[in-house]
Amino acid sequence: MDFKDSPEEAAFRAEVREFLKQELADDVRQPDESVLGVGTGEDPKDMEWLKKLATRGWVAPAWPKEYGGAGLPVTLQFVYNEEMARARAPRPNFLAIGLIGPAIMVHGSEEQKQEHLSGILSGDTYWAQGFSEPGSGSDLASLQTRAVEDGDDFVINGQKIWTSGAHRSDRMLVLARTDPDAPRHKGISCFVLDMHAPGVSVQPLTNMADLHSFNEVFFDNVRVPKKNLIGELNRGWYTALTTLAFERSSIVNAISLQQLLGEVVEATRPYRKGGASALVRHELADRAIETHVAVMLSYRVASLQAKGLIPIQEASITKLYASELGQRIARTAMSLAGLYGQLGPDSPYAPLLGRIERMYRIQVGATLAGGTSEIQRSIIAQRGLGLPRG
Amino acid sequence: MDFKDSPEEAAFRAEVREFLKQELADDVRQPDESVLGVGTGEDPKDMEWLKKLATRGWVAPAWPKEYGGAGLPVTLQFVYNEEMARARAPRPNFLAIGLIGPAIMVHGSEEQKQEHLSGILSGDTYWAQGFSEPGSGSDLASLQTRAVEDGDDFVINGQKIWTSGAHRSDRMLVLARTDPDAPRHKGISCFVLDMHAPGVSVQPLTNMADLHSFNEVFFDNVRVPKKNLIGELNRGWYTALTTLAFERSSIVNAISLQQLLGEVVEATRPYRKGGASALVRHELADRAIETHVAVMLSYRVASLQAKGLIPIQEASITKLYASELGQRIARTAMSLAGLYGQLGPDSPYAPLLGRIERMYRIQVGATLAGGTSEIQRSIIAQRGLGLPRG
Amino acid sequence: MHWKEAATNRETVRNCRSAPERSTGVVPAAGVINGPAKGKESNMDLGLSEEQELLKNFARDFLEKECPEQHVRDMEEDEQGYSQDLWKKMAEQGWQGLIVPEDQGGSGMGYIDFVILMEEFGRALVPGPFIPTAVGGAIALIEGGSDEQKKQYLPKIASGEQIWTLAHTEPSARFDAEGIELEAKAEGDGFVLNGTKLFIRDAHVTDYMTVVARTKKGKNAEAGITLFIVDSKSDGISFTQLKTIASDRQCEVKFENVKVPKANVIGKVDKGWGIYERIARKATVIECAYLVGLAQKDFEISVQYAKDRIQFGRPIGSFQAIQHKTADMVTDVDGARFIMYKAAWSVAEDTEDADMDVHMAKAWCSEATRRVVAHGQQIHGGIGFTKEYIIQLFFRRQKAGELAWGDGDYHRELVADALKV
Amino acid sequence: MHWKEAATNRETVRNCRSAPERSTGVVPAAGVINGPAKGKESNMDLGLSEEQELLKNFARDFLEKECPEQHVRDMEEDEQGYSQDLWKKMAEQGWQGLIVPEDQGGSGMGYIDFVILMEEFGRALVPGPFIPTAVGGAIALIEGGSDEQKKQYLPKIASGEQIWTLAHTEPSARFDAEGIELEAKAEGDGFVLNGTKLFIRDAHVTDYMTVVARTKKGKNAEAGITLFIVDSKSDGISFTQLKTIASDRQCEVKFENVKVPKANVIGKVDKGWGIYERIARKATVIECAYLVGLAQKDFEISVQYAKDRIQFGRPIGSFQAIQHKTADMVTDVDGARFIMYKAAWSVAEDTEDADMDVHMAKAWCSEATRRVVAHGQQIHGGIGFTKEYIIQLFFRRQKAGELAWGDGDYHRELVADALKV
Repeated sequence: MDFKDSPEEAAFRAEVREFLKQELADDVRQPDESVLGVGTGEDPKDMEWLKKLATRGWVAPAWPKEYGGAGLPVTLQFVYNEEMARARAPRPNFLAIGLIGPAIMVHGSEEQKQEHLSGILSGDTYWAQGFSEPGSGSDLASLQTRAVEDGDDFVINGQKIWTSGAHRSDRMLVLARTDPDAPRHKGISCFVLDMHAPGVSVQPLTNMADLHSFNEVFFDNVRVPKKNLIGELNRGWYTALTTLAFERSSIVNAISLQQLLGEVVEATRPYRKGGASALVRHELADRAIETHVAVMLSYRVASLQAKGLIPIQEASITKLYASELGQRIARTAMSLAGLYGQLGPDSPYAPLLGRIERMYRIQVGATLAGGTSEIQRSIIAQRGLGLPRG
Repeated sequence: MDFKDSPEEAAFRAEVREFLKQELADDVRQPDESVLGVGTGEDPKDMEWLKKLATRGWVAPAWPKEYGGAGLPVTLQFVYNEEMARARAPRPNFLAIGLIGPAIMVHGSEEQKQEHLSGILSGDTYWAQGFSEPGSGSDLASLQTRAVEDGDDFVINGQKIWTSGAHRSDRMLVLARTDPDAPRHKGISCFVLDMHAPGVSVQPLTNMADLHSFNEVFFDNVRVPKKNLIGELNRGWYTALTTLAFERSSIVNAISLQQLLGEVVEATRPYRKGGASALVRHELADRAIETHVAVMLSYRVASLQAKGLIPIQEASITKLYASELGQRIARTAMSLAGLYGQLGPDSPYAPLLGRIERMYRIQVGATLAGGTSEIQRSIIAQRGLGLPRG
Repeated sequence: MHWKEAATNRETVRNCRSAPERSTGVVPAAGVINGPAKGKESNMDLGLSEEQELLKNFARDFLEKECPEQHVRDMEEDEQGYSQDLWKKMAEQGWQGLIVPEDQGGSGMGYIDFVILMEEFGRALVPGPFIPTAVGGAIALIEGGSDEQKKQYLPKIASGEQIWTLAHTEPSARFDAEGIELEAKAEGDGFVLNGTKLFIRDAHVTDYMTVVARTKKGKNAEAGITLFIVDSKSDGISFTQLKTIASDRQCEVKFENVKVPKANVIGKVDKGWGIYERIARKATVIECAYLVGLAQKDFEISVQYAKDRIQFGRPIGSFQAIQHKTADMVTDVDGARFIMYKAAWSVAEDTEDADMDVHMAKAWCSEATRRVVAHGQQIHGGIGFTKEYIIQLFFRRQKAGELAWGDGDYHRELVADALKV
Repeated sequence: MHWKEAATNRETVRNCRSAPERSTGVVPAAGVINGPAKGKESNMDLGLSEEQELLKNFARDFLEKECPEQHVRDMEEDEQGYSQDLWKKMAEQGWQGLIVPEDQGGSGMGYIDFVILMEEFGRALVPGPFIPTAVGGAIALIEGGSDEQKKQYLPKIASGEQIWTLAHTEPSARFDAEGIELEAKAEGDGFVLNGTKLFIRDAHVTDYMTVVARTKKGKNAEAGITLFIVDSKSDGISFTQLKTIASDRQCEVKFENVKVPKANVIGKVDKGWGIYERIARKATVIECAYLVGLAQKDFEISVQYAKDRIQFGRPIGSFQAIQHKTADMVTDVDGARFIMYKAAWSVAEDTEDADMDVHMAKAWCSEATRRVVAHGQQIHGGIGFTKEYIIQLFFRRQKAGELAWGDGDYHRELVADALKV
């Protein structure tokens, strides 16, 4: 048991910090009220930032060097992620770097790796992930989008939803049903789809925080060359599992929460109600303690990974805890701000210029995205604790 | 909408109060830390109290006059229950008066009514309810106790558990399976069983608050005459439902909670931590508000009953809410008493002479007895809101 | 057609059952154990009278037609934040004058009746200055206005000609007397007002405001408060709309040397706080009622969604996790309704418990309804997180209601005071 | 057989997985994305060392055998509250001397090792004066004792010859310096003690007590506290056992003109508070560890019961309501374990954050473990409510641990202080 950096980790941490201090301009930093927040990639500043990271080989710190990554061991990745989160550095093309690229490395052919990975590293190709459908949310395996063989291609028809960043993506990792007669998990395949291909249309969705972060994507006879099949035919469900597992393990959430709470403590100072000081003190103390727990749970995930173990229920626990904590922090912030809490972005009277109000809305999504809290609890109970399915 | 007594109700309330003031000695009052608490009937004082109630015809205020009850309309029953609870008057033979007697009135023959009801009113026969079994708790319909026809009798074999007061009962309303081949709800019958009959043995169970309130009851070839079958053969499940419905609708709980909270507020005054006054104030205020809600939910049940409606989900809501609130009150009391909270009954240092500690243990049972909170929530969702069974 | 004449096509259910759709059938009495008191209505009655049921059902039908989701959305974008058309239709029903005495042009109905109507307003998320007009206009004048003032203003409020609001809170965001700093200085035949009011609902569309101002400073903050009827078009008044989570219309209202004639004082100079408190407690219960209606509808939509949405080959409402959430929702909604009813009744009857009941009701409704809308979002999953779907409208408005007239912490503190803990 | 020589038959799992039975198999690394740092152990490590795993596994096996449920129940009824036989067997393992330096007859292991052992004690609900002896004896002397005192007492503590406790709390039930009122007056060659200590664990069976007393009154409560080694058999000392929810042995200890020689002062006169604080923070984390072990076992029993208990034709653990409770339980247990580990580490390393980490750990463990045991009871239903069944032993003892060394509110207040909110 050890909670301090090794000399190597400390040196690397100092290096990352120095780099961030030198290179990360204040106007590039991300707002932190959203723990859903990943860089949008639309902002040219985000692109410049990607180039800066590239100079150090830090676009994809987790990737092996042979694929152009930094080849960092898990512990240094953790340090990197922690420092990036602390500095609120944007993480553009996060899906491609964190989830899709690794899935291609695990399941893709040599040609596919050659074709797709370098574009991710350079920032030339932006990616979306086409998994969920209107009828297939928690129950992803019920997806209905069809891919039918036709000569050298598959022809894809159907609809995806909740696809973050689809409106600006060049490629999508898409799940489609290739054998409708097989058991539900065994007739799904995974493809790389060109978002500029004929038949692809993207419909923006505005979320309840007035942000456009999701889209609906429609496929009308979209042709995907067979070489774009990732992994084996009808085994796409297992490819998808690889990327989903990544979604639930991150220190970034915990650090964001820590930072957010720090800001809330400061920004709401003027709005605290004098008469209820012990209440406010204890409510903030509770959030601080819970944030500390969230950090510890993230450390645990990293600690397992560093031992070469794959956290499953542990990642679910961490995600579940952090997402529900995010909502509690938002509620606390709202409560401390009193009537001012309800004021929206850019209102001159609003604390944190409306970020509390925005956060309060955005956090609604935290317990839904990447698997609802209900799904997480069931994963923990069934996969982690071995309780039987209902 | 009206929350005040009608002149008739006010007059009756005054009458009950005056009676209680005159007749209820302090040493007969029940401790109120237990909302599970019903009179034990073992205490000779409880028996004397029953006789006193009998002088006014108030042993069974809800029963029709033809059966020896007071024939009170629902609204006056409510007033009666409210005042009895406020005075912490014991309710000996509560199961017989509140649940079993009414079930016999609804489902029993004229002879059965003649035979059984008067003994309840006079206090000569004490009753237990033999429903739950070791393997059949929440899933009552899976019960395994068998009753087999043999000449003029049924012969009963099996085991019951959680039978309150079985050790001092003369009779038991017992559920037993009479047709093992029928669907589970349709092969159960309901009998009156003589607890003094050969083959009945009672094993006391001590609960985690060190009280003997439950028993295990074993039946070894116990003969029950056929005339003791209540209702139709194999329709006993529906007889049972009648009595279960009664269990969930009571103002008594809410009033007990109100009283208990009042005592907690007073008794913990010396133990309150000076530094956290706003916390303590708000915690007590919360419990007071919640208790007020519990009272309102009970009023609602009474209000429906007064209109001739049967509360089902409304009774479950009331039971669920009051039982979970009881646990919160116990926790609050514990929290206010600090280190002193852990001291058990009769310790000279203990607040309320250990009743806080006792209450903290007893309240564990509140969300289990009479249907667990999980069962209540499922009843509310399925029977009340029409959600489909899982 | 006026609601009193309306033959509603809804089944009249004079009860207080707990259900997602309240017009479900009546369960017959068992009949053996004593049923309802024969021939008499008990006073322990949490249900509505026939007339109240009629009002409620008519209002529900009316608002479903006149204030559908699209109207609520349109008003979010509308500069005024309300529709004059709907305003007039409500006036035709006599709603603006519901609690105005008949001799002042109103219907002369009771406060409880109004609260029942407000529950339906919450259900339909009715936007606009209806409640501000009732609180800052009708209730303020009924509680404290002179006969002259009543005669002058109430008929025009009842007819829908005038829009009012109550201008009470300031940048201090407090609800107690110490929060009132806007200065009213006696000068000549009247007063001159200087200061800022903040979070004032719909002030920008009002004809008049009831302004809570300070006419005297001193140790006792309650002494020295005066209520003024202020013409919203007076020189020196400026309005700035705030952007809020509920997309309602709350304003900053600045007063710079605003002249108000002496005749416009409600009650007596320096003695306004008592009147304000009576207005505030009525307004607080109205806010609770709006929250109850809002939460009830959020709950109903969520239960329906749980029945309709299929995942893993079955309605999600068949999963225990969802079922138990809905059970908690109905418990919260029912609890909120009855604690609110009790407060409304106590205020209407002016009982000893009235203040306590109001504080308990607002503390509880503020938080119970927040739990309800949070569950509503979670049950809906992704679809509920979209702007396009209806449920988020309830989530956002709940917060405004939670904060208005003091949140849970504020009222809990007052409950603790009353408990003398 | 000493634990260091024991070849445990448990698979050694050097990780920190979350599972009801922690010796489940190891999942192999994916291998493509960079796995563990080759050849080096990272310092970001929440797992145990090999030696710690050995200690933990041995302790588990030992306590399952030597301190089974029946032993715990027997000690509830036992006048002394502990078994001399078990005490001796633990001494043979060197546990009383685990943190005593080797030159004083101990094993010279670290504080973290001791905390890991305490987690196992919690799991087995070990009753008796082991922890009081460690806190009031070994830790007190290591933190503040003179070389003389260490030489005199530590070897006998390590060997199991002496039983100690810390006598700190009084009828004021406070954990701060203001709570210390027991008077120690200088007189001749020593001090005379008068006053009452309350909630003192196992005092009735001790040989010595470390008594926290007041030698000087003044504005600054912390100045004027002195720690004394007091022979429990001294004239003027009387013990009364209290009846507690945990059925542990807490005592009232009365001091009437008890004479203590000057040589028995730990540290310096009037300067004892700093030493006390260092003892207290170690004791607090030990209490957390006990709670973590207790909650882990409660959780494991409950999960097993959920798998075994059949209702409605299926294990109750297949119902979502039960599944989700177990998910919340493991989250709470894991959170408690790691926040406790962090505090233990910070105390062992004496980092800047140590006090804060301890307050956070105790605030959280106090309440998280309470949630766990409450869920444990609810999962068990009626059977869990009986005295005969094991689970209630955990429920009752959790409360003692929650209260000891300050409950959630107490430590949260200190966290708030440190946050400067």
